[in-house]
Amino acid sequence: MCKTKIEMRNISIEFPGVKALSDVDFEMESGTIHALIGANGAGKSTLMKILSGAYNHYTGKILINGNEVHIDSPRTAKELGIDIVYQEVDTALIPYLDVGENIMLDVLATKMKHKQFVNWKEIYRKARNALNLLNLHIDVKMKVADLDLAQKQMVLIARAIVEEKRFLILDEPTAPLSHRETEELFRVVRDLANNNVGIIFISHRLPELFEICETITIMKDGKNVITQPIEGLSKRDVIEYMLGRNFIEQHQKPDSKIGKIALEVVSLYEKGGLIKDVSFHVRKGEVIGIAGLVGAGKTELCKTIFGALPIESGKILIGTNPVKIKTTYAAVKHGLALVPEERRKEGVLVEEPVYSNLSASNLHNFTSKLGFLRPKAEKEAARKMIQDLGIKTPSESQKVALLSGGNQQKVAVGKWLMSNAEIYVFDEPTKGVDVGAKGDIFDLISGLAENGKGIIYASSEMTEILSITDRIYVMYDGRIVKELLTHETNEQEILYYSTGGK
Amino acid sequence: MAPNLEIKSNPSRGLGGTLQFINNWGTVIAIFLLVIFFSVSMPHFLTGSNILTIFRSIAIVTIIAVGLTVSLSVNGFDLSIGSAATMSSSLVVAMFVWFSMPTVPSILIALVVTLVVAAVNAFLIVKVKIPDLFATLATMFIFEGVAMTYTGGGSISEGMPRLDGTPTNGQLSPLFESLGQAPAIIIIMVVVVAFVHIFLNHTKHGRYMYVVGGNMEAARLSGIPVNRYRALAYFLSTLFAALGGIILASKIGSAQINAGAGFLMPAVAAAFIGQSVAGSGKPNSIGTFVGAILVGVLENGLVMMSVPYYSLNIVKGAVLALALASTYYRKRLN
Amino acid sequence: MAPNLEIKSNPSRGLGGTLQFINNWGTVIAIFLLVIFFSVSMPHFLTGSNILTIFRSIAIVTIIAVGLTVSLSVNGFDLSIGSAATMSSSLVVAMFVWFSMPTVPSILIALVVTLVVAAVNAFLIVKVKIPDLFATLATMFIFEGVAMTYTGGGSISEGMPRLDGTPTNGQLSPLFESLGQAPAIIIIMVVVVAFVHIFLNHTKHGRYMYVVGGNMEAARLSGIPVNRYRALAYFLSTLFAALGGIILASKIGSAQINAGAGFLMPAVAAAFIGQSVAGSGKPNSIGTFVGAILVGVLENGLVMMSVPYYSLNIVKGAVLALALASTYYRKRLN
Amino acid sequence: GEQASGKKVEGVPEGVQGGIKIAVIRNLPSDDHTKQFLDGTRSEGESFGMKVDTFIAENNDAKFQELVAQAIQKDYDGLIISHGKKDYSYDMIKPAVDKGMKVVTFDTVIDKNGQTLDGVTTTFQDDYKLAELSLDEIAALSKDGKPVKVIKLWFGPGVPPLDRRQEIYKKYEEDNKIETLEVIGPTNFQDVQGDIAAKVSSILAKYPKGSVDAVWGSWDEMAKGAYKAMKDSNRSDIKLISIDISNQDINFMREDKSNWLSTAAVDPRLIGIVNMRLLAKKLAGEETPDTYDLEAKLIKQDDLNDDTNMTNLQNVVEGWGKSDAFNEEWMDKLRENYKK
Ligand SMILES: Nc1ncnc2c1ncn2[C@@H]1O[C@H](COP(=O)(O)OP(=O)(O)OP(=O)(O)O)[C@@H](O)[C@H]1O
Ligand SMILES: Nc1ncnc2c1ncn2[C@@H]1O[C@H](COP(=O)(O)OP(=O)(O)OP(=O)(O)O)[C@@H](O)[C@H]1O
Ligand SMILES: [Mg+2]
Ligand SMILES: [Mg+2]
Repeated sequence: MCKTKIEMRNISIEFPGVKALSDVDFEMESGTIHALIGANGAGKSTLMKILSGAYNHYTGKILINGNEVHIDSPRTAKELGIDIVYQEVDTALIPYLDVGENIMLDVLATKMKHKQFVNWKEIYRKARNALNLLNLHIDVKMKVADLDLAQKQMVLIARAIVEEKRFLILDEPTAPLSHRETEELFRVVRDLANNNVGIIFISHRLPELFEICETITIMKDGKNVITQPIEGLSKRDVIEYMLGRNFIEQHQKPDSKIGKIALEVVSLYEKGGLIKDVSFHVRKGEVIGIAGLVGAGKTELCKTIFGALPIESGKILIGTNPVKIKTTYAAVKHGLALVPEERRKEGVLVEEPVYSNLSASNLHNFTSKLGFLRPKAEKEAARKMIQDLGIKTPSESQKVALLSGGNQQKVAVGKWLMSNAEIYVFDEPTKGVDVGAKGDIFDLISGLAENGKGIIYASSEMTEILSITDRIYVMYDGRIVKELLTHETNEQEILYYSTGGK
Repeated sequence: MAPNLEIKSNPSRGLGGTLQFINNWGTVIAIFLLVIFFSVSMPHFLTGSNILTIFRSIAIVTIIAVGLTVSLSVNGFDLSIGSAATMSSSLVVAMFVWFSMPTVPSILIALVVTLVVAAVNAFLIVKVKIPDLFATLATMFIFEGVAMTYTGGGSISEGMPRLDGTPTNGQLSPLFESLGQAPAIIIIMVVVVAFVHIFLNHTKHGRYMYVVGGNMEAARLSGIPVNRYRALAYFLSTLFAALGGIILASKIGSAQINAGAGFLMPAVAAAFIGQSVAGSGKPNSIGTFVGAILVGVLENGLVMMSVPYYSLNIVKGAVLALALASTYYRKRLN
Repeated sequence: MAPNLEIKSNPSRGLGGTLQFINNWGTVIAIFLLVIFFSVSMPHFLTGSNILTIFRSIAIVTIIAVGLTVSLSVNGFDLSIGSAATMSSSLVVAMFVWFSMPTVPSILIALVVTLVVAAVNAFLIVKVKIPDLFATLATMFIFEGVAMTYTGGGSISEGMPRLDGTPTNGQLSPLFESLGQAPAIIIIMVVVVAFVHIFLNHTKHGRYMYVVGGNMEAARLSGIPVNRYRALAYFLSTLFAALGGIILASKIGSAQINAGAGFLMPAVAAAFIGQSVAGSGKPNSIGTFVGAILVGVLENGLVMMSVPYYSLNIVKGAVLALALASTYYRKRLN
Repeated sequence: GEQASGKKVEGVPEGVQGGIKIAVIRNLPSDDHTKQFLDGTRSEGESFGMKVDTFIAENNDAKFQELVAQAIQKDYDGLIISHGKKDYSYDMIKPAVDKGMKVVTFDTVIDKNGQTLDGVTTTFQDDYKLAELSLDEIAALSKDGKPVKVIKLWFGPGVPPLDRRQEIYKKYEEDNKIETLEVIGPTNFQDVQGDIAAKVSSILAKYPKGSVDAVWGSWDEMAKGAYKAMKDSNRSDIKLISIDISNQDINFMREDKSNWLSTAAVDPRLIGIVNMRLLAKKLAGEETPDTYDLEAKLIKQDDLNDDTNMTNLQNVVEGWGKSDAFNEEWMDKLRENYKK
């Protein structure tokens, strides 16, 4: 098999107020799996968007096997055999079309040649094939709008493996996936690499990089810090290169005083049957974890107690008072806060500036008695939160749409950290957030606990759950199947229960 | 095995199933109920000639609404269809009456010249990047004015002297006049509906339009020439509006001032109702046709029941609301 | 819809800076250029009384358009404003003429009863979940019919007998008639514009509306009572439409058949142009006012220049297109 | 205009010489009647060497008021106002009179609590006569003295000309000359023809042959729609009789086996011409009446030749399109002088 080499030389690109990349070099060969890592806003996605033709106002050269190529549109990139799975899934999917058509979109768009009519049978057959390769069982006739985030991500991955190609860029594909889907993905990725496809793999989960990547490029502030084989580097080295400082990844939850019950849920059923007979409680100053695989019902549980999904039966008590939470508004009135899972769809207002995103759920703090806004106070608070979470943005007035993925996530989290709720529900809050910022978020969450708030933390990442919580509830198929004490358990045990073990 | 990504299929049975069925077929059910109600109350309703009347009366609206549907498919909105219809109807009659041209050239000239509207729309939207609705609002005014200026602010009919006073003796050809009559007008409507249905659903171009309409950025990143398809959508919507205008001219045997403007709202209604038909949620040609039939049946039946003309719209609006409600109402499941 | 991949360029200095400036202020610049052009060509244009005429002539459109702006702010679209205006104008005149009521109760009754439109809209949109545009299309028909039926398909004016033939001797009060006259009508317009500006930009409710308009799902999950704010938006849009209708009635001293319908399109034009003013990109009250002024100045000037009525719209559309083009055109930097 | 500013014409009153400017403002949409009316005023005014600007307000009373206000501000010498409503016309026109402008109105009632404006001539087409002429034709269709069964095309109240026609219609109903089966009016004012055609088609299905005698079109725009509907459904058993006329009406009446028997009308162009003459007389400082009614004519199918159109209708209808009303010698002189 003859190897293809791709080189990017002196790549620079600028956006209003932001020099996103300056003189970045990047190179790799087909048949290898190449890790790309860097803090949020380091420029990873931007670099890869350039390679895949999404931007054409960059400077610098791109060479394939030493020959310069001009990638100025997604189409030319595709013709050169370069394909990408974008970080923000919603930007690449057509919600009102079905799964099959979405998977086959690139084929429809570029491989039809002179054919005028669509052969639907063939389209669905190929789409099913791609899903089978990933060991997925999604109905190809289902509308994409009805999928959840993990499924959407897998549809995009399926799209990327339908056609043969030379290079495949995966921009944080595993962020919404749990262990099982990630394993399926890795299996396919390894297969592709064996078939001489070059894979560029972006992730903030370091263990994953060490698991499948051969070489690594680390970026910092729009520059390439280092490119070298991953062997011989330790996690600590990588973090030091990307953050430019020493950093202990392992977060230690400080012991906070655990008080009275803040929230209690008794035998809760959701109307659509997504949550069944769930009972749990969280105390003031306590962080509880909701663990489970993708599809276990963690998101549904969070949304149900927040009034975003209808309750069939069961009780919710705040302290000892039973409360009716039929709307999200009622939930907020009762002192709840929810950081939702799908940031672009549910978490942020992409067209609005950062400051009005951050104040959206606690605007009353910045309102005078007569109901008038106090813009100065609002912006001041926004600047503080930008500081605390290290949100990389030219100013608090930047549109959220223009932030990097991880920074958008920080805005979604920051919005609720600014509110003065009593019970915080976090649904995968660190998705796409770099290790440094993850530490900041953990610190803030611990701070909330220390101030006597009750925290519910849902995540499919065992390590996170283990490092931040006091107690863990494991979910399987819409039910809580096990309660564990964090300091008495380990990953294996959680995994055992979350895969249906009894 | 662990819970995987498998989809729990929607409960397609029992109460949920019925609701789902009503959601998908509300508009069609509404038509059936109306037809039953009208035929029971009035023996004349379900006669062949009255059915013909209904189809004849919705033909022009349907053709124009199908054009609008194409512009909706790229998530656009062509407000200028009314002006385009006016323009082509003025042009085609002028060709006959002022210039004594034969049928085919008259029609072709009217169609082709009206496509200037489409070109201007496409230019403003694609090149100047004015949002669709705003751009077509501007062209709506412009071409309304152009058509009026061309006819000197009046109508054109056989025997009417030209603007400068020259007498005319051009006549509408019998062939042309037959276009607005019963079999032809209905055949044209059905062909237009079928053509656009096949185009949107079974050709790659149609699919590209839906992709562009669903997520323009995703379409661009997939390598679809987005602008070309947006321009094409506006060409098609203008084309069908122009065709509607020509048939209007044939039907009323003259060009009336700003006659096309009256078709905008009915076309919008038909296309909107159409989106809800069969649970597609997408603008689609068959749905638009069904929407036009709903309104047509309703208006015909109500007039026949001697509902005073000024109260017609109450019932029309109410049935529209009910049909839409049946489609969109969901028990609070999510 | 996925702006994070969008190609943006606006270096805010040099040529780019100028372009940026034009982008933001295109509409305002257009107004200035028009005013200069018209005053140079016609000495009468820049007289106090003509400026008064311009403001008087845009007042009703502006008030209705500001209402529309509120519905646009929650990413809605209220097509029923024309019908609401018709309805309130019929009602208020009926109160005076048919029932000989005093001024304040007449106006209040007209306003309050018309808010039924808003309630129906809110119900259809919020509870039945029909998309805004479709729901208000249905209510547009319904309330047009209701208003027409109420007046028996005709108009109401002083001295006209009631539907059942009873003679009437109610009169419009002088106070009421003054509402449609020069200082009052302009003051009301300015107050409405200012009120909505403050409401949308400086109160938390207004901010919530924009948040709902920006991303309804995110707003909901932020704990904002989304449905309440959407309902409020439709209440406000109907309220201002009703106010516009009342002032219309005062201005023409009677209630005319479907008089409000003619205000829908001009209001849409004003609100659309308004979105582009000052680079806000959002529906906003001041922008809408500027949009109405642009159209008002243009129409006044063109009439004064004796442009024939049938060509007016060409110029109007073209200037609109230019103003929008100046706002949306961006140098293709990529 | 430049031609007007030329040298004075002998024997012509001072007041109509030297760059006279007239505004004609009409509160109706641009339809056939409007166009002919405006053409009449323009051609007559231009033949006197005046500059004539025409405006329409599309049935939008508020816009109409502003247009008139704007014209009053400008330096026009005279105004012709068409279709102002009673409720505001007095207040709307008064500033013009106060400013010394000459005003002639058509189909506009100037009456505020019994007050009128001095010096303004109000002209009307004789709607009562129009209705009588057309309804007499309908009554004549009666067989064995039974009332004639009529589908009535009408809308209102509140449209002054239609209201006046309605008064006569009521009389015929009360006299048992006619019997109304249905009333049909437009709901889509931008496509009155098509709208009425669809509605009449729907109604016809309900009435078998022989059960309707006639359709009365109180306005020809509606009559055209009805004609099309009846033609499409082959219902020549029903006769169509209407009010108002346009070129297309003539075409339809002339068609083979047309059931459009007759229409009563005043020449809209002539209305414009007479209005302009009255205005010229006012400018000349001559006496003018306070009101003037234009004469209605009946145009029958049998009158029409193969080549009849609006311009040569006077050849076949006695007294059509020609009127010497208010024509003065000095007007002929002006015409002679400004002949192109
Ligand atoms: N279209 C744009 N306009 C303005 N700034 C942009 C744009 N796209 C990216 N940026 C900025 O460029 C920088 C790099 O962004 P990029 O998305 O490449 O980061 P990333 O490394 O992928 O981060 P993450 O890990 O959060 O995904 C960020 O500061 C971002 O705000
Ligand atoms: N809109 C929907 N319609 C039908 N089924 C759905 C929908 N959304 C989610 N589901 C199903 O509900 C179940 C729970 O899914 P969900 O993604 O909430 O789980 P989770 O534990 O939060 O997983 P994740 O790790 O993705 O957050 C899954 O079986 C999923 O397929
Ligand atoms: Mg990124
Ligand atoms: Mg989840």
